[in-house]
Amino acid sequence: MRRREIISMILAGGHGTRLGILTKYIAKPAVTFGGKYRIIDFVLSNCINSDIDTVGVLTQYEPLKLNQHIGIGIPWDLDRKTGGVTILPPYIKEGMGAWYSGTANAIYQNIKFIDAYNPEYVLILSGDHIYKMDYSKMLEYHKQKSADATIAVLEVPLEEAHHFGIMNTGAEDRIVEFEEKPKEPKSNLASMGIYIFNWNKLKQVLIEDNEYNKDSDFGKHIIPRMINNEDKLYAYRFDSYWKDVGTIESYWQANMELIETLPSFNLYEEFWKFYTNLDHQPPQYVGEAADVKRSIMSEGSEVYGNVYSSVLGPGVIIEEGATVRDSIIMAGTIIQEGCVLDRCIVSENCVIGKNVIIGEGENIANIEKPDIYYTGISVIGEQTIIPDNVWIGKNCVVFGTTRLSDYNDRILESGQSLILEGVES
Amino acid sequence: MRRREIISMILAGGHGTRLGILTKYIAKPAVTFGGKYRIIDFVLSNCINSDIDTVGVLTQYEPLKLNQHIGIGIPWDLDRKTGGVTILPPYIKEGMGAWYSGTANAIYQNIKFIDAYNPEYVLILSGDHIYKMDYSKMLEYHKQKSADATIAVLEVPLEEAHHFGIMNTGAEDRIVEFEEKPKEPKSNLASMGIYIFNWNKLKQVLIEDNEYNKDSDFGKHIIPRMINNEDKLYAYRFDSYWKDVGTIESYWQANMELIETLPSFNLYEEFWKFYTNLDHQPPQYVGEAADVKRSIMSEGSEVYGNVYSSVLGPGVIIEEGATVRDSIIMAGTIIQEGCVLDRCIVSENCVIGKNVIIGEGENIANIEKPDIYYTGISVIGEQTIIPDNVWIGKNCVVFGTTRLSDYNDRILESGQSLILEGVES
Amino acid sequence: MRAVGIILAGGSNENLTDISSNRTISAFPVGGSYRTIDFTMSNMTNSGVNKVAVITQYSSRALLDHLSSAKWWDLGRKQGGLFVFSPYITNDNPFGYRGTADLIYRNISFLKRSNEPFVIIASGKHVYKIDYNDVLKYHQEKQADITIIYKEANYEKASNYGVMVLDEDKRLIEFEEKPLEPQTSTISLGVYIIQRTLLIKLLEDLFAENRYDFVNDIIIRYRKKLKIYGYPFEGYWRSIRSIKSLYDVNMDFLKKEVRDLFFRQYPYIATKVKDEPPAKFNMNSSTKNCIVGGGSILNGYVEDSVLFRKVFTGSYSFIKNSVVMDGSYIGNNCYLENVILDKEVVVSDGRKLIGSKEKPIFLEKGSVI
Amino acid sequence: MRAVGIILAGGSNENLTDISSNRTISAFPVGGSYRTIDFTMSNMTNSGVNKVAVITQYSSRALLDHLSSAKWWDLGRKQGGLFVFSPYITNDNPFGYRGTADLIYRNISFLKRSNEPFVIIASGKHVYKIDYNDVLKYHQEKQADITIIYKEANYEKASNYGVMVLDEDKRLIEFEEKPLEPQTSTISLGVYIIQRTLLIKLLEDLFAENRYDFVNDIIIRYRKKLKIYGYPFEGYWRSIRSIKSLYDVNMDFLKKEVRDLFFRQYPYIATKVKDEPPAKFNMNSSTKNCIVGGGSILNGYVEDSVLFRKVFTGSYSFIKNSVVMDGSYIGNNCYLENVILDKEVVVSDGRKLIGSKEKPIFLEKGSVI
Repeated sequence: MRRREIISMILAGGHGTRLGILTKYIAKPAVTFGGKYRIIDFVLSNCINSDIDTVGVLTQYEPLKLNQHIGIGIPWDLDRKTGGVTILPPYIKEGMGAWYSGTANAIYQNIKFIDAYNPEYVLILSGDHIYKMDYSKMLEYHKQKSADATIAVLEVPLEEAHHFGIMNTGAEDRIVEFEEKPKEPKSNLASMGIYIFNWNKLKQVLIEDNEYNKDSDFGKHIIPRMINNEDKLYAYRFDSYWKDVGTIESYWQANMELIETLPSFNLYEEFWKFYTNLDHQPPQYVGEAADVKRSIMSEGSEVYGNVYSSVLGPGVIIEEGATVRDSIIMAGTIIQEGCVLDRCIVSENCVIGKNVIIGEGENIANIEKPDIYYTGISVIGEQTIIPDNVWIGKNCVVFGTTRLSDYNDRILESGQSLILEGVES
Repeated sequence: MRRREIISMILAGGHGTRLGILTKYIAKPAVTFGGKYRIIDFVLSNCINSDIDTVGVLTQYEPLKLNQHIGIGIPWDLDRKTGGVTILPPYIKEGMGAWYSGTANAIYQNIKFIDAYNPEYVLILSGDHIYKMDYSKMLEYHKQKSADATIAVLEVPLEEAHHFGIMNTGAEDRIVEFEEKPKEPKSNLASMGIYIFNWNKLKQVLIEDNEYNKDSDFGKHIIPRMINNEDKLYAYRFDSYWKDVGTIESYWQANMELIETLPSFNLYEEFWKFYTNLDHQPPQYVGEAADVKRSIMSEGSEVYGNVYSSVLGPGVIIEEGATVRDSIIMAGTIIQEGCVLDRCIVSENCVIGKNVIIGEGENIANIEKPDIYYTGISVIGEQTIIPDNVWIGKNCVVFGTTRLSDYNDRILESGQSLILEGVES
Repeated sequence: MRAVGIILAGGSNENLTDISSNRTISAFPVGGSYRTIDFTMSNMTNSGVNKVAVITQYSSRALLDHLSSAKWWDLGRKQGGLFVFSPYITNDNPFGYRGTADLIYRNISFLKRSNEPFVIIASGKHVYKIDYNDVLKYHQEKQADITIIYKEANYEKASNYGVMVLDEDKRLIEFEEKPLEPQTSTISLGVYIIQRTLLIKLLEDLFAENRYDFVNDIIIRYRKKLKIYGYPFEGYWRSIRSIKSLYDVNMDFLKKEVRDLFFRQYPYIATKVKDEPPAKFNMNSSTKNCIVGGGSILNGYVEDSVLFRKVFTGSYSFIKNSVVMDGSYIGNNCYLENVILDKEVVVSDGRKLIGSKEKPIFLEKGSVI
Repeated sequence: MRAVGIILAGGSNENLTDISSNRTISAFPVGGSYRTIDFTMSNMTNSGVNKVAVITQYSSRALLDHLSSAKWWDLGRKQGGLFVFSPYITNDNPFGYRGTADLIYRNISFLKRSNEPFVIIASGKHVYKIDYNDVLKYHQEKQADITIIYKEANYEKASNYGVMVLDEDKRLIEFEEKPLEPQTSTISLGVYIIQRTLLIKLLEDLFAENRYDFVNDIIIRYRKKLKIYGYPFEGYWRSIRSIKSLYDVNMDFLKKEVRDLFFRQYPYIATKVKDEPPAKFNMNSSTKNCIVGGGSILNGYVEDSVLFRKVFTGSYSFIKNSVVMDGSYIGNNCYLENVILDKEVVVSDGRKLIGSKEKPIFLEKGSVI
């Protein structure tokens, strides 16, 4: 097998519970973003754009959609005879099975996979983040510093630093201390969860740490252990767009940023393309009576109504007389005649019946999950059907093949949830 | 996604414990066979030769080698944009993880995967068997019979029928009863573990059975349930070569059959090729002083010594003055000068030191595992190193980087085991 | 599918009659996202044909680029699923183009090495959707030697095509290529099904007699000797032969029934993936009855037009009844009506271009005005 | 790797001098499992070059078949990693072969569309192993315009090659193609590294002056104007030009050091996978100092020979000092010495063929005797 200088391991196993119904049946990295993409497309594209052609994707939670999406890696030019992209779920070893119990534990369980490529460096990434980064420059920095590990960091406002893992650095940005969500942060350098390690060093630390921590985690265990060992860890400063779309609000916000005339995250740059798996790609159509402004439309979507400040996924249909505003409509969803949607997220393959109104009313936080749905956004889960003439308020969640009888007098008040179980496929 | 008429699901999760050290770190379907192949190559090749281009491989036990071997499916022309080969390990659904607990349970857990192709028929195969079969003919038979399920059967000698799952059939080979290893068999039609089901029917039965049997198995639960439901099940008679290489002796025997002048299982037929993943494929070389008779040699193997009635894997080297007889030497192993090997299985990437003798002495069954090693065959596990001038008897097992000090006076008596743990890679 | 496919993607007589472009018709953009050849390629693969030879006479670089990876049609096989044959020169074969049959004859080893019993021969310049399995079934039911797909056309248009006279059983009686006075309005679509071994034999016989044309030397010459049948096709079908027909076919995609046929009804048309981001409609843009390809950024007004991928329109520009191909840039305050911009055309600020529906203005690839 | 590769896989002067075969040398079998071009292809991909153009003049079907899938060299990319350019005819370019530089010039768009700063130009008829990264590093250290890989040869042989005179710094002073009286024994291996933009400029200048030959019109003509350096290569290197050299190169693989270099030392030579089962040695066979390819079945005696894949030898047949290519069949009681059987030759029972080492008997592909 051909040796690789560097291979990349993407942690894509997270459940993403703060995304509520959006991650009910799919892993967070597989959630769509920006119309036609899925969240993991951004790191996968960063890898191939940085000339890294060997990528492991560590999954364990609802990986079906992720597997289908990645396939054999054709969209990212990662379909290779050796290397390319490999999905790495947990497995049974010598009669004993083990789920991944922590970020570092997931890498620990795949030591053999990495060893097969005998790489000098390993790049650890998270499958949850939206950004553009040339990892080859970070690798250059890592080599220049003769580092054992290099961690990408973002300067955050000091008053927000307590939300992050903070790197305290000494001379030449050498990391001297790591604090997870410190109450009194000493620095504003937040870890982006992007690490380059010398593989031999990391392997040794992983084996060592596994003796003590069965749920070994990079932030909690590996980095502190290495600092303690006086290994050479450096911070690599990054100062461009980077988003962890971890909540409903931040997910919605990041999508909305794409429709600005000059977006802070630009998808349209020829020299740093993002790739995705989209088989069928007819063009977009805008009808005779349509009005589309400040919006982006993906392949095969058709608008016959009004769309303002919204993001439409592939194959979406907005029928005549419908109005969609400040919303995200995902792949394959149909919004029928006369609907009015305001600040909504409608997942894939839904059908919203005629004259349905969603997102009007008082801003009452969701009663069951007030920590998830409270910023006024109503969320419709995938493959949901909503009957004609229904009125749905703010911070609502709807999921399943709903019928008129599921609604109280055709109304779902703000903050209410309507989740029908057992309608998986 | 393009709809498929039939897709195939290969059960490749078995541990294969009766193959002893051969399956210590690799799943049984990944064990090499016939020199250059791995056991799963035979069903994978049967699939593509039968024009089935969508295959799921269900794994859970030590799948690393299997994953590496299958890769993106290039050798079998199964690298497709849609369809092709997909590895299907267990995964976490809605916060709950579940290993595959039975053959049917494994399919049950992958209903969504199958549904995505919306197939009319599903072919269930085992990844453990060696045979040539045109599944398209079996499908034709299944359609002709308008069956709900068709099960391939082999006529076995009645006196051996009690080792098998036996199908009792009525008119036109309709299955009326299934008995697992019956003490008093009523028929000699043994199930080969090859099933075609109408997918809609199977899906319904799987969901039903899951209510009662969390370890749902085709033979134990699904087939009896369907017979009970008066579904139409038919036996499809197969009368060609078929082997379950489940034990050390049957594995050795099946390999030896390949070297006959007219083997009962013929690898050399142009119209039914077997495919495998072999990257590096230089030709074989036979040296000046060598003697090779009644043997097969795989790509890149070199013989400078004597090889009689043996099977050599890719890259094997038999040095000058060494004699190998009635043995299987797997990929990458080196047999140094002056060795004498008789009825041995030497796994991949071993180094057998100079003048080592293996397989002489009394036929004493292995003391620790007499049910596995008792037919005189000694087995050397993968990546094992044996020092110079050692003498090893019959029914021995050796594994690990052994040193002279591990042997008692340079000798490992017949029936002894020498297994050094913790030398994984 | 028990057939291999041959797509004739451009002979010397197959350039657009009214422009001097080196690009073969098969490579021309159609319907906002596709190239002409995608329709026949997808018809083949959607019918389960998994070995296709594309034979080109003038091997335009655009076509070769488009076919440079077989992945998009899922024809990437170990031993090749998509074969692109350009003419080549050997000592035995120093000739240029001599006819459609000659093109196939030169690649006869492709046919000889196949096992499939049938061959589907089609053109790369047609826009339609068909399941060739239906035609093959018909071919076998009729026990035909050759089956030709035909369509009833307007009588006036028939003289541009091969015109067929069929008997009651749909067996071919007469065939005339571009007749001055057509006997019928039954036109051949230039798509044939034929037994592989019969085709090999016919080609070898032809070559021995120095004959090279498929229509004249096989269909017409053998019309009585062989059992040639017609298979009626009734759906949407267009052949691209001129700037006008290129314009008209593109405009057809503004009709819902055409879009639904190709974009929404399974099976779909596959094409080379371009990885463009979503189309972007900025604040002051206005778009009515338009196709807009991925990666486009719109600031102006567009009506009744087909915009391909990565088109940019500036503020206060007005585009109507036009076809704008990939990567074209239209500045501010422009006015375009009944215009075709080929790929990567730049229209500077303030330009005005007005053609007619009958004679749209055509700007060649890369023009800057 | 910051370079694209161009492999010249056969011009009109590149057929084996002593047989009338249509196959280009690049497609000839070497070493039991490979085709000649595999060595240069693998050198490219093993050096990290991931965009390679193979340019053929006479596009032999064997070569096209061999390259029909880019998978074996892991060059299958979305937008193409392996490009095979055969000559094609356009209105602008009705010519046949005019020279090596012309071959490249005709495909100049490949160079123009690339971003890599360097180009490696190599021949498809050489057998050797090299890491082009070392050459590229040297090229940059010397700040060379062009670097030519060279080797010290036997003085007698030098007159068959391009002979170079280098100064102390290894800069090229003189270059003579196949000189009658070579000034040195420093021979060019016909492998060049050059800046991509410089190559484009040189080719365009040449074409404007109706010049078409890489060696005469670039290397020799510009030897003073450009900084051209030599890079010394010291390993095993052979060029296949005749039946005799084809025979000799194959026989070289019976030497342990040659086998070890290509078969055992990383990185390996890749080739199209053939999926043959293991070689089978039956009861009464005897094999001494032989290469035997997969799928072969041996019943007879073989000594000091190279047998490719799927060779069958009958009982009591004796083969010595011979090269037997893929799929050949040798019956019972035959005697072959100093013979080359091309692919799929059938030798009937009892035949006797004896050539000499200097002039081995050559039987063309598919012969039956």
